[in-house]
Amino acid sequence: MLLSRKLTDNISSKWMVTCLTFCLLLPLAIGTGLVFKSTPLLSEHRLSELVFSKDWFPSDNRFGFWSFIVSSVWVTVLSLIISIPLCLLSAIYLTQYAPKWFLKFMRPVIDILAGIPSVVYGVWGLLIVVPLVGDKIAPFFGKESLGYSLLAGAIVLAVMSIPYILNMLLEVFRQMPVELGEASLALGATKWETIKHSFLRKGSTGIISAFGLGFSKALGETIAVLMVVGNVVQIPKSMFDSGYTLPGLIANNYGEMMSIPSYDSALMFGALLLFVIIVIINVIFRYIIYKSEAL
Amino acid sequence: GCTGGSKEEKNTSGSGNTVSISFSGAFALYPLVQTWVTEYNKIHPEIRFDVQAGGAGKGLTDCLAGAVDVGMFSRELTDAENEKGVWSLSVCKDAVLPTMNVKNPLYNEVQARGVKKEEFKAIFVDNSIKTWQQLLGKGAGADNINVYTRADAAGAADSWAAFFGKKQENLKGIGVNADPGVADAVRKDLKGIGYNNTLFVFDQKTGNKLPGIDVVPIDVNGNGKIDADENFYGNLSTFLQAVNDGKFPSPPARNLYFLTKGKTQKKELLDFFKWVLTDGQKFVHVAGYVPLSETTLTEQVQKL
Amino acid sequence: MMTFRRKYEERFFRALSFLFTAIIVFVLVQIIWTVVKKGFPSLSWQMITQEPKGGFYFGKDGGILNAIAGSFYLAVCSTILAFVISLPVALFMNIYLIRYQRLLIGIRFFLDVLWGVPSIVYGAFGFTLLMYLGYKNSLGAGIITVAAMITPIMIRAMDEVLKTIPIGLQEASYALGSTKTETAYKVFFREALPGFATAILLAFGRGIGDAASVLFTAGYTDHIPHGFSEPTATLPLAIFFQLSSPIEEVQNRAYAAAVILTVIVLVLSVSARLIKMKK
Amino acid sequence: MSTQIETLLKSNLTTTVVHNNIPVVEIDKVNVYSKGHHILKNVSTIIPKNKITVLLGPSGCGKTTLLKCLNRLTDLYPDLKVSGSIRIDGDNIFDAHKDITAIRQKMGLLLQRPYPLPMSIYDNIAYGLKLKGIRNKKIISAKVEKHLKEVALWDEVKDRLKTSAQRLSIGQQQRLCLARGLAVEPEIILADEPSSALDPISSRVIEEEFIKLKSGYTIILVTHILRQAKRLADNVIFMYYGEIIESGPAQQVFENPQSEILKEYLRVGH
Amino acid sequence: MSTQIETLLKSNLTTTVVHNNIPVVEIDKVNVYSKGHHILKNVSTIIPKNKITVLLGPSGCGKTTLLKCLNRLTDLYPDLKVSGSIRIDGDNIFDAHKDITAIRQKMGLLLQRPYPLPMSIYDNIAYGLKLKGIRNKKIISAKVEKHLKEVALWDEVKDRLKTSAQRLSIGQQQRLCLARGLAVEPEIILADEPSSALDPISSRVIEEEFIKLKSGYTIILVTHILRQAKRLADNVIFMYYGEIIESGPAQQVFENPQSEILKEYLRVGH
Ligand SMILES: Nc1ncnc2c1ncn2[C@@H]1O[C@H](COP(=O)(O)OP(=O)(O)OP(=O)(O)O)[C@@H](O)[C@H]1O
Ligand SMILES: Nc1ncnc2c1ncn2[C@@H]1O[C@H](COP(=O)(O)OP(=O)(O)OP(=O)(O)O)[C@@H](O)[C@H]1O
Ligand SMILES: [Mg+2]
Ligand SMILES: [Mg+2]
Ligand SMILES: O=P([O-])([O-])[O-]
Repeated sequence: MLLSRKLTDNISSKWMVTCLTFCLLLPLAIGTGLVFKSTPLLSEHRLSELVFSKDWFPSDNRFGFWSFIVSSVWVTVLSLIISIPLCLLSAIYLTQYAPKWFLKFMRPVIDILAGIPSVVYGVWGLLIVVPLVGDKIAPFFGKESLGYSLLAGAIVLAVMSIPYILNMLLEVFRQMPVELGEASLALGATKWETIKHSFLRKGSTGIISAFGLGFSKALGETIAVLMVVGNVVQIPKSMFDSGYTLPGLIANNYGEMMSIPSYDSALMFGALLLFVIIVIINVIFRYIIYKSEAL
Repeated sequence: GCTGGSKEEKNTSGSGNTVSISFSGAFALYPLVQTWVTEYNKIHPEIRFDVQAGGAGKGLTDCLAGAVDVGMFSRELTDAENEKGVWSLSVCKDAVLPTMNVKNPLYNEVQARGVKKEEFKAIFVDNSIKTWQQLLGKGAGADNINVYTRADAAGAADSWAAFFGKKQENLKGIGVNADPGVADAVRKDLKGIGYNNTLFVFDQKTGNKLPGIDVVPIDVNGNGKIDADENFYGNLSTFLQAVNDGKFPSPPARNLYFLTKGKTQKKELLDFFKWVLTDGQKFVHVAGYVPLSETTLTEQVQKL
Repeated sequence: MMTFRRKYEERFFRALSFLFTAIIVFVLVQIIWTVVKKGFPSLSWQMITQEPKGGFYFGKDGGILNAIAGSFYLAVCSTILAFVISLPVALFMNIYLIRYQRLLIGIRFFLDVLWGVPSIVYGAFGFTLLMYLGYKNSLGAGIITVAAMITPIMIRAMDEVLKTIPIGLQEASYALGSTKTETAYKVFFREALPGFATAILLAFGRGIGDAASVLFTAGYTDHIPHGFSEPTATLPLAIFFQLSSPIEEVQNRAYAAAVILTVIVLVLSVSARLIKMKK
Repeated sequence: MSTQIETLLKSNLTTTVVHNNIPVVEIDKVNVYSKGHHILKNVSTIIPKNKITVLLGPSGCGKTTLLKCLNRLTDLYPDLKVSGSIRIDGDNIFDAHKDITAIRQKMGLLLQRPYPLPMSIYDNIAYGLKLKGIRNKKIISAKVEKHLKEVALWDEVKDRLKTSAQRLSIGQQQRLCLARGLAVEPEIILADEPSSALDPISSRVIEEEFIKLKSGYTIILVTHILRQAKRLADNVIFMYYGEIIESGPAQQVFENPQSEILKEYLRVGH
Repeated sequence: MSTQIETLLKSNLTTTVVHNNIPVVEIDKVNVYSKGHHILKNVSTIIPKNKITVLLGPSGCGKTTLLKCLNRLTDLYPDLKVSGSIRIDGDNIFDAHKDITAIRQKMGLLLQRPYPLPMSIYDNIAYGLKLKGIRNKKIISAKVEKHLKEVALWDEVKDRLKTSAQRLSIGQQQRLCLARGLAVEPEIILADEPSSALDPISSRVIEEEFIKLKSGYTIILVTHILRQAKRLADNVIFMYYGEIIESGPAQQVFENPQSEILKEYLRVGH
């Protein structure tokens, strides 16, 4: 073998390992950093009190994160309930049923939406979604709402995560080997049956990870949500109530962290909570993926 | 006290390099600082200013972290903050105003009657007044008062809470992002009530009130109606005059500050501060703020 | 023969998927339309060719060239940086580690966690690091933060693409005596190229559109940065600040800035796809 | 309709199928192009019912493409342009409004490159059964066993029915796909080199299966093994560079080849 | 080393390779497991230099797995556990620190299922040449043409060399992959059913190619076509359910089969 080829192989694999190590160390570094930063708070308060109390009075040194956790989970889950069926079925439509030009037209549109800053989504939410929820959807369910609500946040979030989830799903379906389609269709399966039994199965890991990533993205999204969700520290009772998400808490108060003792530590603890939720969710999704791959 | 600045000056003037000064902080100060730096650049083109808004708190954090030279700040410093070694310079005043929707069916009643400080507290902090009926008595409808507050940590919110001796975290209501957010929310909600920085209530160019919202007059003397000398909300200049004269309570009127991490040694910066307190004050009024009184000004100049 | 149920199941899902696509298209087009409608009247040549002049923030002369250039530098540099890290990692996972499925599960887990870390946390983390190292807000700091944020996005998107490449292709390449590197860059890279374009665009979009991470690290300025150590303006922040202005003209300019951002992304997206088609 | 066939038969000189066979598939002037490349050139022929028609021809001559046309799998390739008509029991399958799924279920195509679906071995076969509406678990189990035995795969896989089908050896995959295709019981079987990856013993099992099936089904078989063709064929179609060169009853074609190329083909393949 | 071989030869009763052949590949007690499934059972044999060794056996008996072991492609499958040793020119390829790429370049494996690389037809062949360090465009062009002609594919593709190889017919893909594999000029050629998708005429071209190559190369060939085996084989190895049942010089194995199963195999395959 040529020496130069060997050398290239050697250098390139070293570089690969370096990059990988770096990527693996980063979450560890972030995690440790956050734990380190929140130790002052943890040494003053009991963990269970921080997580499960709903009293939030930083100046009185009372930090209860429960309302934020509940709101965050509400908004995220609601947004996924909206975006999962939308994205999955439209990815199917675009790749399997729609004419080619339509998919071609959609791709730049999706790219644009991935590039629009979240502030703009927030403004769109204020202009369209908040009144829609307040004036149409809430009365339809017999509820009263000002529109600044978990549902409004969830709708905005769902729309924001569409470009990410949809793009990944399109890629999953695009990579499906033609032969797989041929094999199933040749048996007399309808197109939908082919999709349902073969494509969804073959692409299951990709699809599940797209949703896992969508979940993370929704959970961590900050500015757009805080513009429409009402930011009231309370345990929401329905999706028409206002809520206050963890990222919103950090973004809104990050600047204030020097002014109240333990506040910076509390905000970092909020970030840590987010981080932990994301880790837990990913463990769950990884487990599902592992199970579905293990066939 | 310009010791140590001379060395830096030599460096910069010798090589003909520009000096850069960066700001970060309160939205309330952002437009005024923009005006100041543009005006100042006309006489000192060698200085490069970078100005960034982000809320009062961010200004403090950035400045303490050394990420910027100057923090723009729009409320009083707390003890905890003072302990961190911030040096502050007050540069002008403005005020936070309670607001309501002009199309509110009870608009005239509210304007004639005004709202007392305790009543505001009951609405914004204690949540003991929940409906317009509870506020105005029998004749009014039983509709809820929809309270809007700032979601982001803001000088405006803190100054409004300081009116009742409280903090931003004690304010109830739907949290909305940034000043225009609160203004828009009230503008859209007939039964809404909120508070805003001066420039989001009055049009800076015409001096008239911006469409859709109006001030909820404060019944300062608590006699149950708005007297002639309590009614200074007609236009921007009468209002600014009232703030200047102390007729409008403080807080919610407040000082706006420049912060540095310890007293700065940078000569160019000190020069700029001096200009702000002297020649720069003439732009304050134009931009919709209240200039500092003569005595405060001399006090501040002496700090430099 | 086809049973009744099968036939109608097919029709039902076809119709449903069409309906859902229509909803998505409607919402997407509406957002773009809202932005364009509000921003277009304020759009002018001046806006994209000039830096802000005195009074720009009160509705007078000037433009947002500072933010356009800043965003462009920031997004391009961080995308390149992220690509240089992502490509080897994604290829490494799917070629070198193919035998170690358990390890891969672990790595993907780490990457997913990284993906999920909110940009605000990246911003805060970057800021803390910056403080610790004693640097000021600057283009360089912004680039590093944004690159760290978009790298996992890119790797995971690339990984999804590479995972679907049949093992037979890898066998075929080795059977010819290719090294792993050659298999990676000559065979896998080619096969996955269209998918990579999407991954890069996705990451670029996130990089150019994210405000939370640059808010803490890149600073803001009315000038075009001339080096990595200078602060830089970015479009999302320009939009954010202008939206916070009391003056309506200035708020409308925020939409105009959003239109400009939209056009930049559109141009990139279309040209990337054109290049891909030529191939 | 019968007059139509009559004219068709006359119009096409090479089509000399024995008349007492009822045609089920009538292929009329089918052309397939791909970006200027003419893959099928004016192909017309008739496939008779309950017979085995063997499609012969050198590699790359268009056999697979023709079978894919019959099943309209050509739809999956955007750059293939197809013209002409193919009638199955009188229905033109290229009619835009035809229910293509029903047609495909009638015509089972056994692909040349076996492609197990991404499921277990068991489910690969159960899949086709479920498509036919069979839900009863017991019946499915029984049928899976039956069909796996038919293709002589049962013994090799019976203790790992629930493992992924994509781990099988190529020959095993081929037999699995065959079993899967037969499980849906199509009326017309299009088999594209169904024993190319099989050893002689397994091949024989498959051949016998085809002979058994003949009475109930119509079979089109592509094969490169001349001996197999001779053992199975009732009719033979010989293709060359996208054209049908010769066709007719097996005996006639094998014993009396007209064209030079077919003669050479028969000589070498022997 | 020769004593080592001597003992090996004695230790393994089934290995009766003619002594005057120099062995290049010595396979010693190779076992392959996959989750409890024993795929290769204690396989030991010797492949002599400059001969064609034909590997026979029913589908699923482990032929492909054995070839993949020789090339260490088993590394790609996490659930395969391989033990034993394979020596090529004396080097054990399972040594952890062996440069596997160099070994693979020495041993060209022609896969059973042809996989064109995602490039044009031309580049598929040029790829292998470039790996060998050939940079000169003219030489590459000439070699591409030469190798495509060797596998009788040149005429069919010469006017679309720059189009994607993945659009070729299966038989064309198989020939392309063959040409690609030969272009790297490995010392040992492992050919896994290289003509399974080919018509008799193309098959013959390939066979002649192998015979030509024999003098310079060592060839291991898997085939299901008994006539082809007889035409080509110098030595024969017969496998059954993961074991080597019989092996030896072609004549001896074909004319004097010992085991019942091989007798049956030869009878049916005829
Ligand atoms: N990666 C794998 N995991 C599990 N089992 C495998 C794997 N590869 C092959 N097998 C099993 O090992 C046995 C031998 O497979 P192999 O592919 O070697 O057969 P073969 O002799 O090449 O057959 P064919 O002639 O059909 O190609 C088969 O039973 C197959 O199912
Ligand atoms: N999708 C396609 N796009 C372009 N050309 C194609 C396509 N499919 C097939 N071809 C070309 O059409 C010709 C016929 O291909 P086909 O697969 O029908 O051959 P075949 O007779 O089945 O050969 P084999 O015996 O090798 O499988 C070949 O030259 C092939 O390259
Ligand atoms: Mg074919
Ligand atoms: Mg095999
Ligand atoms: O000036 P503020 O943005 O802090 O209200």
